[in-house]
Amino acid sequence: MMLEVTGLAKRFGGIRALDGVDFRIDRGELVGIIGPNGSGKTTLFNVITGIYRPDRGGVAMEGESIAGLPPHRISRKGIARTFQNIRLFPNLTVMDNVRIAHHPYVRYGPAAAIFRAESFYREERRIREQVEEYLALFSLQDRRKELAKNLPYGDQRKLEIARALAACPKLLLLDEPAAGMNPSEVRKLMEFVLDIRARFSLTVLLIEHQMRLVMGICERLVVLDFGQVIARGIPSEIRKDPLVIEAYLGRGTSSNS
Amino acid sequence: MENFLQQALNGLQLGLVYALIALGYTMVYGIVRLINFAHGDVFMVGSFLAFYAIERYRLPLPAVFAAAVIGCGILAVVIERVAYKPLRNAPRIASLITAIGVSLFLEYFTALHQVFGPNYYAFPRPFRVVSFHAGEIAVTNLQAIILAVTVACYLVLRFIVYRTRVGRGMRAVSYDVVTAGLMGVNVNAVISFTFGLGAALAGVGGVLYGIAYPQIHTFMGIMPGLKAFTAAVLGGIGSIPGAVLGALIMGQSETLTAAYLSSTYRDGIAFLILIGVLLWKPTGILGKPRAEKV
Amino acid sequence: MLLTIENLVVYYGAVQALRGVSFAVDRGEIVSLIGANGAGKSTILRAISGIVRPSSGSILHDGVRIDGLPPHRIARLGLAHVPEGRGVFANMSVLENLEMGAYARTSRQETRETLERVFALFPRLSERTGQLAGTLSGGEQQMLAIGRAMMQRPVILLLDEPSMGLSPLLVREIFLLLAEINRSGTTILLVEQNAYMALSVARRAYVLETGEIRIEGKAADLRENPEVRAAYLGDSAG
Amino acid sequence: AAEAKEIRIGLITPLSGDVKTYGESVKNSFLIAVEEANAGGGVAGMKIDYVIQDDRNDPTEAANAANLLVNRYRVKAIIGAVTSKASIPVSDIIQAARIPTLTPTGTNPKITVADGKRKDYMFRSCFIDPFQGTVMARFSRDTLKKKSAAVLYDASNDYSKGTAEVFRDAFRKMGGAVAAYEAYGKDDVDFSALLTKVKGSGADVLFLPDYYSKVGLIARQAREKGLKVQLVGPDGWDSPDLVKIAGDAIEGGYFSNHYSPDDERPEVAAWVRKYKEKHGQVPDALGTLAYDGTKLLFEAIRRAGSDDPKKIRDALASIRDFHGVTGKSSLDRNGDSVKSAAIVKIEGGRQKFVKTVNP
Amino acid sequence: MAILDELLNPYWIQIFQHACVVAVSALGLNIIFGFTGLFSLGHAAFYGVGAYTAALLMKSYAGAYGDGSFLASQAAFLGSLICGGVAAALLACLVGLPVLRLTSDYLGVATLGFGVIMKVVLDNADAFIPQLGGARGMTGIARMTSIPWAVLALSAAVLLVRNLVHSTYGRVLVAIREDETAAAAMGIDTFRYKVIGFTLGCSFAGVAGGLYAHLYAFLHPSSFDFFKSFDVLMIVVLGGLGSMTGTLVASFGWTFLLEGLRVFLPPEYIEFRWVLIPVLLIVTMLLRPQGLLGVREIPILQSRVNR
Ligand SMILES: Nc1ncnc2c1ncn2[C@@H]1O[C@H](COP(=O)(O)OP(=O)(O)OP(=O)(O)O)[C@@H](O)[C@H]1O
Ligand SMILES: Nc1ncnc2c1ncn2[C@@H]1O[C@H](COP(=O)(O)OP(=O)(O)OP(=O)(O)O)[C@@H](O)[C@H]1O
Ligand SMILES: [Mg+2]
Ligand SMILES: [Mg+2]
Repeated sequence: MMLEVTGLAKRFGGIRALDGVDFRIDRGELVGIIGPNGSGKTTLFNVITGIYRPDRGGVAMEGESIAGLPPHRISRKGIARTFQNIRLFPNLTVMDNVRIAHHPYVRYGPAAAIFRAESFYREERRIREQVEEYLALFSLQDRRKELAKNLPYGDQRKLEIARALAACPKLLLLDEPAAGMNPSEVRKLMEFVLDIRARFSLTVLLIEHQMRLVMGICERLVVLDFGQVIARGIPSEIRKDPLVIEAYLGRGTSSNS
Repeated sequence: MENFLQQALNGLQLGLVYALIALGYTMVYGIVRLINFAHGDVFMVGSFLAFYAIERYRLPLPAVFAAAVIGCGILAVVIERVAYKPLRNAPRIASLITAIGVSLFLEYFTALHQVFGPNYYAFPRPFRVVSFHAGEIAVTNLQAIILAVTVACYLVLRFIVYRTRVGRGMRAVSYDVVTAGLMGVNVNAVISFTFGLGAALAGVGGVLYGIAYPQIHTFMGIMPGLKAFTAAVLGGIGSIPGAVLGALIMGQSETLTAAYLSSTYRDGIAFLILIGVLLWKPTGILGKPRAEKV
Repeated sequence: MLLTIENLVVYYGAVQALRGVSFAVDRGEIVSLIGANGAGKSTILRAISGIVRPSSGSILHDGVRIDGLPPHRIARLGLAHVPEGRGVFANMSVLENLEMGAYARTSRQETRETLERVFALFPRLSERTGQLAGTLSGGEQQMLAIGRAMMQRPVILLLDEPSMGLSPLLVREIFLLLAEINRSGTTILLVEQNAYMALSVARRAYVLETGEIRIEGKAADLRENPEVRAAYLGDSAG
Repeated sequence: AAEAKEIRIGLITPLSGDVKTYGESVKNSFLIAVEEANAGGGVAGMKIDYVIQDDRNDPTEAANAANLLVNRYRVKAIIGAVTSKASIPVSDIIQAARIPTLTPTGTNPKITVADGKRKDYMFRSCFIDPFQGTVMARFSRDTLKKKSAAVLYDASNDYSKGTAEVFRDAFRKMGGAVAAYEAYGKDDVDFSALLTKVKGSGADVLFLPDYYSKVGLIARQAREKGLKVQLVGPDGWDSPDLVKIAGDAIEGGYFSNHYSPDDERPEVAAWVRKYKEKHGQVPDALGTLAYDGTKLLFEAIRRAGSDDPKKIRDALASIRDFHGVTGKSSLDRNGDSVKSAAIVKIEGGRQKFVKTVNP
Repeated sequence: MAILDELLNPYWIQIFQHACVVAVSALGLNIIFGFTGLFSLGHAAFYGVGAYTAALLMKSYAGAYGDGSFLASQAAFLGSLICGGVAAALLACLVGLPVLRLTSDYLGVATLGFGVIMKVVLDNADAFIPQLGGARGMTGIARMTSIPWAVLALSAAVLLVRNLVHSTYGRVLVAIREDETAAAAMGIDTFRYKVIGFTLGCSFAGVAGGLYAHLYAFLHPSSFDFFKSFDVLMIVVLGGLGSMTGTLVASFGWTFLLEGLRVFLPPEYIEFRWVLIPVLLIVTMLLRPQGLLGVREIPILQSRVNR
């Protein structure tokens, strides 16, 4: 068991953004979360990663409760994420954006940095090599010195994923990674997600509205509506679920979107 | 008890004058997110304009107010055009620095003999101050006038911001300048108007302040400016009732500290209250946190 | 031609985003602009609505040059722009946002009617009139932005990726809605990543690549164009 | 003819900032003294050349100004600075450089003696804080027969604070009671809280050791609060603007001064006339002190008969019974002036000489 | 020759030392504001705490060591400087723990408030420790600061900032400035590092204060009021936020400009000095809103591991 969410609830004023959500993900799975706009998907990520405290309910990572911990502690339990509206460090270089995520694993102290001890150089070299690897994965090596804010949108999305990977997660949360991409770019992204999952033996939880991607690569889906799980199962079943069609997919040909 | 009431009344007078300055701070900040450090100095100019209107031209009181209001309004609009507008797309700190620059400039420039001069001038009283006694407590006609004028300014301001089209434009600009333009809001005009309106209130404050504490000089705006700004933050910067509330608290805290502790601690206590309030409500008493969805 | 763009060149600092773009939109049309990330689609819309100033070229609305006018003047001519990222007023309520759309309008009667129409199209908005727009979900915000643009009763509606982040159901609804808005007389210039949808709703389309128009033609033709299919429709066969 | 010899002296005074107005009267008076000297053929055969520096009433700037005068302009003597907080750093620098310096107005004892050490190149031509406090305490107690005193002072201004402390202690020692002793801040303008306190304390005399601008405000507010106590104060009150700010609220108040403009002595009349001619107003206390101080320095140069700083210093130290506009003064062991004070009453909006008090 | 004469004048040497001191303090604020993005308007208060602490220690205990030998007194001076830095750091930590929960302008106002409170404390300090002098100022401070000390302190400060910034710790501070939420999601304890950044920057101010005290040998509370905080802020922004080179250039430029105007402005215009300064400030800001140097660095201050 990688992640288990039980009875999770979160309100904002009168709005029940999450209203008793339960689900579990096993190691190595690739699970999609879908649901109408405003159904609580992003809120779910925010609660899992500690940005919001849940009002009720539990979140357990590998059997250990993490609900209510601050974000950095949760991150160190092996959960990394991307954001629906990209949140890079805009005035830092591509390289530094990725290096920062590696900070918790750096093995030299401030004194070593100030006095430039041997361990500093050794570690910096190691980090650098590692970061180069991540960048190569996303074909971002040539942009390593550019400021993140100057990258085209698609590259920013990739950089955000690279940064998340550099935090050495076991569980990766992707919030609408394909937003703003055209269909051919979405295709590439799909292959890419499958690739990194295998390469880093990740468990992936992703939110997405583009059915092509969701139906194409997710092994299981959880469907939210009004903060509640209205369906879960394999994509081919979900596609036919009348509740899901009613609330989310609509009655059209679904291949187009 | 009477003593306390008398002190509270003293505090009210001070607080009301702060409120007029604080309103200007809060509006400008609310709209362009700029701590307009020159606001206190615009207030000073208001006092001086009133001083000349009375001393040199012997204008009647309404004309004195008009002179200060119009003069300050124009000055603020000019300042905005010259020192802030070109930096609207620059990092926010850049305009904060020019604001400090403008503030220093106004202080030192007006202290030149060719301008207002460096002296401490006696502000002539346009009317006699008489006090009425209710038991042990003395209330002056000046206090009554300050109360009336401040309340009137507050109501007018609320009306403009919440009930008029330009008010709606102001609020839209405050949230998103670019989109406001797309809605047909003339952004430059609205920002100028805001600066002008804020400065007009400072002008009114300048006149009342001169009458209440009849000694003026070109550095007089610094402390009231700082206190009023603090008051605006205390009440929740960007909030109109908040500015008034903050100013009233500020007036009371200063007066009561002076009365029951020591006047040397009045600034200290005022800022302790500020920090305390911010720790309790990080955006001030009536301030709304900016919604940010992650 | 209702809107004519000629030789438009736009720089962001040293970056040239548009390298001489020309195209036109006729009254009553829906025209789509498609293209990869960073091609300059949003920049075209921004130039039209006056948010960025072109360094050369001209933009004509009804035969009158509007490049160089400030955004509010252009808005008052009847061009409504739904920007990328929606641009809702985060700290204003839903209702206030909608009212802002009618900022430049004077007839109260008309405003009330439009409001009702918006609420009919987006029932979710009518349920949330008091909520601060910044706390709406992404899709809700998109509805609000379109609704707000409708409140402007525009002659030309400029839309920047209206389907971004919306559920499949809503995407379809929005495209149906655009068709309807168009039928009632509003000309639409649509920037879209969802090329399927964009090409199915539009009459004509332009394909933009690194600041230049590469391909143009009837939407139906572009849909069959192998180059377009490969690059923008993700057609693995092409 | 041989090139006329020159002696260069410096002036440090605040010409910008919130006490610019004091700095300017000092500068004006200094220039009058220099002009007079040069018109009379210079001092000891030397023309006076001068360099004026602004200190903005800021200790760091004052120190820089002193450094500049000493090291770059190589002045032989300095007048300044005006306020105590600017004069103390100046005193340290000129002491190290051995350039005789005279502050015309800095009242803090530490300017000439700090931590038990006399800075033997530093002099002053005004009272020190303790003197006036004692004078006014004795006057209130013995002449006005007051029993209970209240004191309001500016805690961030050492002149005000020092005088207040001395007054309080002296008044007590003379058997009076101090019913209220309250501080305010430099930028305060609203004294109603303090005055309400004073009113409740039952004091019959209120000592206000501060400059006229503050005193005027306080007096006015006291009147509006219906406070009926005798107001007394030190030389900071001396300015034609006091009556303008305070109106009739200050009527009947007494203060100690170095001189009174309507003093009958001819020096006084001549000085007031001269200043009025040049600057269109009656000189204030600081200006007059600066005039006297500058003349005192010139007297020392004359006695030294040379531009040698050491000789000028020695001459300064030996001056006794110097006759200036502000009266007769001598410099004591510590380089401080020992001089008599005048007590002045404000009557009909004018200053009226009451009597002279000797130290 | 004449130029050399001019430059070696003790006056300019004093100004040079002052500029070094200002630069150390400004580098501290650059850590706080430029790198970590914490808007602090109370820097001068920490400068003051360092100044008074160092001066008091030196004055109280230097007798025991100082009269001995040159070396002993220099060692005592070093010790008092360090204590000044530590005192400022301790106070910064104490203040930072509650106050750093605030964000952006609210943090600025709270630190401004702290500055005002500190000024009140210094004004009344003689009530607790008479040697501090309160509003009358503190005298009798030895002139210990010299060119070697000033240059040494500045070099140490530059080296420290440079090495720190180009390490994982520096990157963390910058990440917090750029996006605190994202940084937290990357496993960074943002609050802890904010306190650390703030404390470190304030300790620079403390050391600089100690140097100032022993350069000018007189301390007055008005030298540490909120205007002085603005001065440092102006320097840091003028130089370019997050640029060490910029901070150095602006510190020296500002100090020498202020003093240079004394010499080069014609005497009849002395009172225009402070009219001209704000005008220059505004014009510079309008022409270079990102600061004189933006984020550029001279080569030795750039990261070597980055290349
Ligand atoms: N900080 C907040 N304050 C108030 N309401 C909020 C806040 N965050 C989210 N909400 C509300 O909670 C509900 C769920 O929002 P959430 O962002 O989780 O939706 P979502 O499923 O991610 O939608 P989308 O697919 O459009 O991104 C929405 O109605 C939203 O308005
Ligand atoms: N504010 C800006 N400053 C600098 N460069 C910019 C700015 N905005 C856009 N650009 C650059 O201009 C080019 C065109 O950008 P534009 O936003 O118009 O592209 P787009 O076609 O809308 O892309 P997308 O599909 O990602 O929205 C891109 O290379 C982009 O990096
Ligand atoms: Mg979402
Ligand atoms: Mg775009």
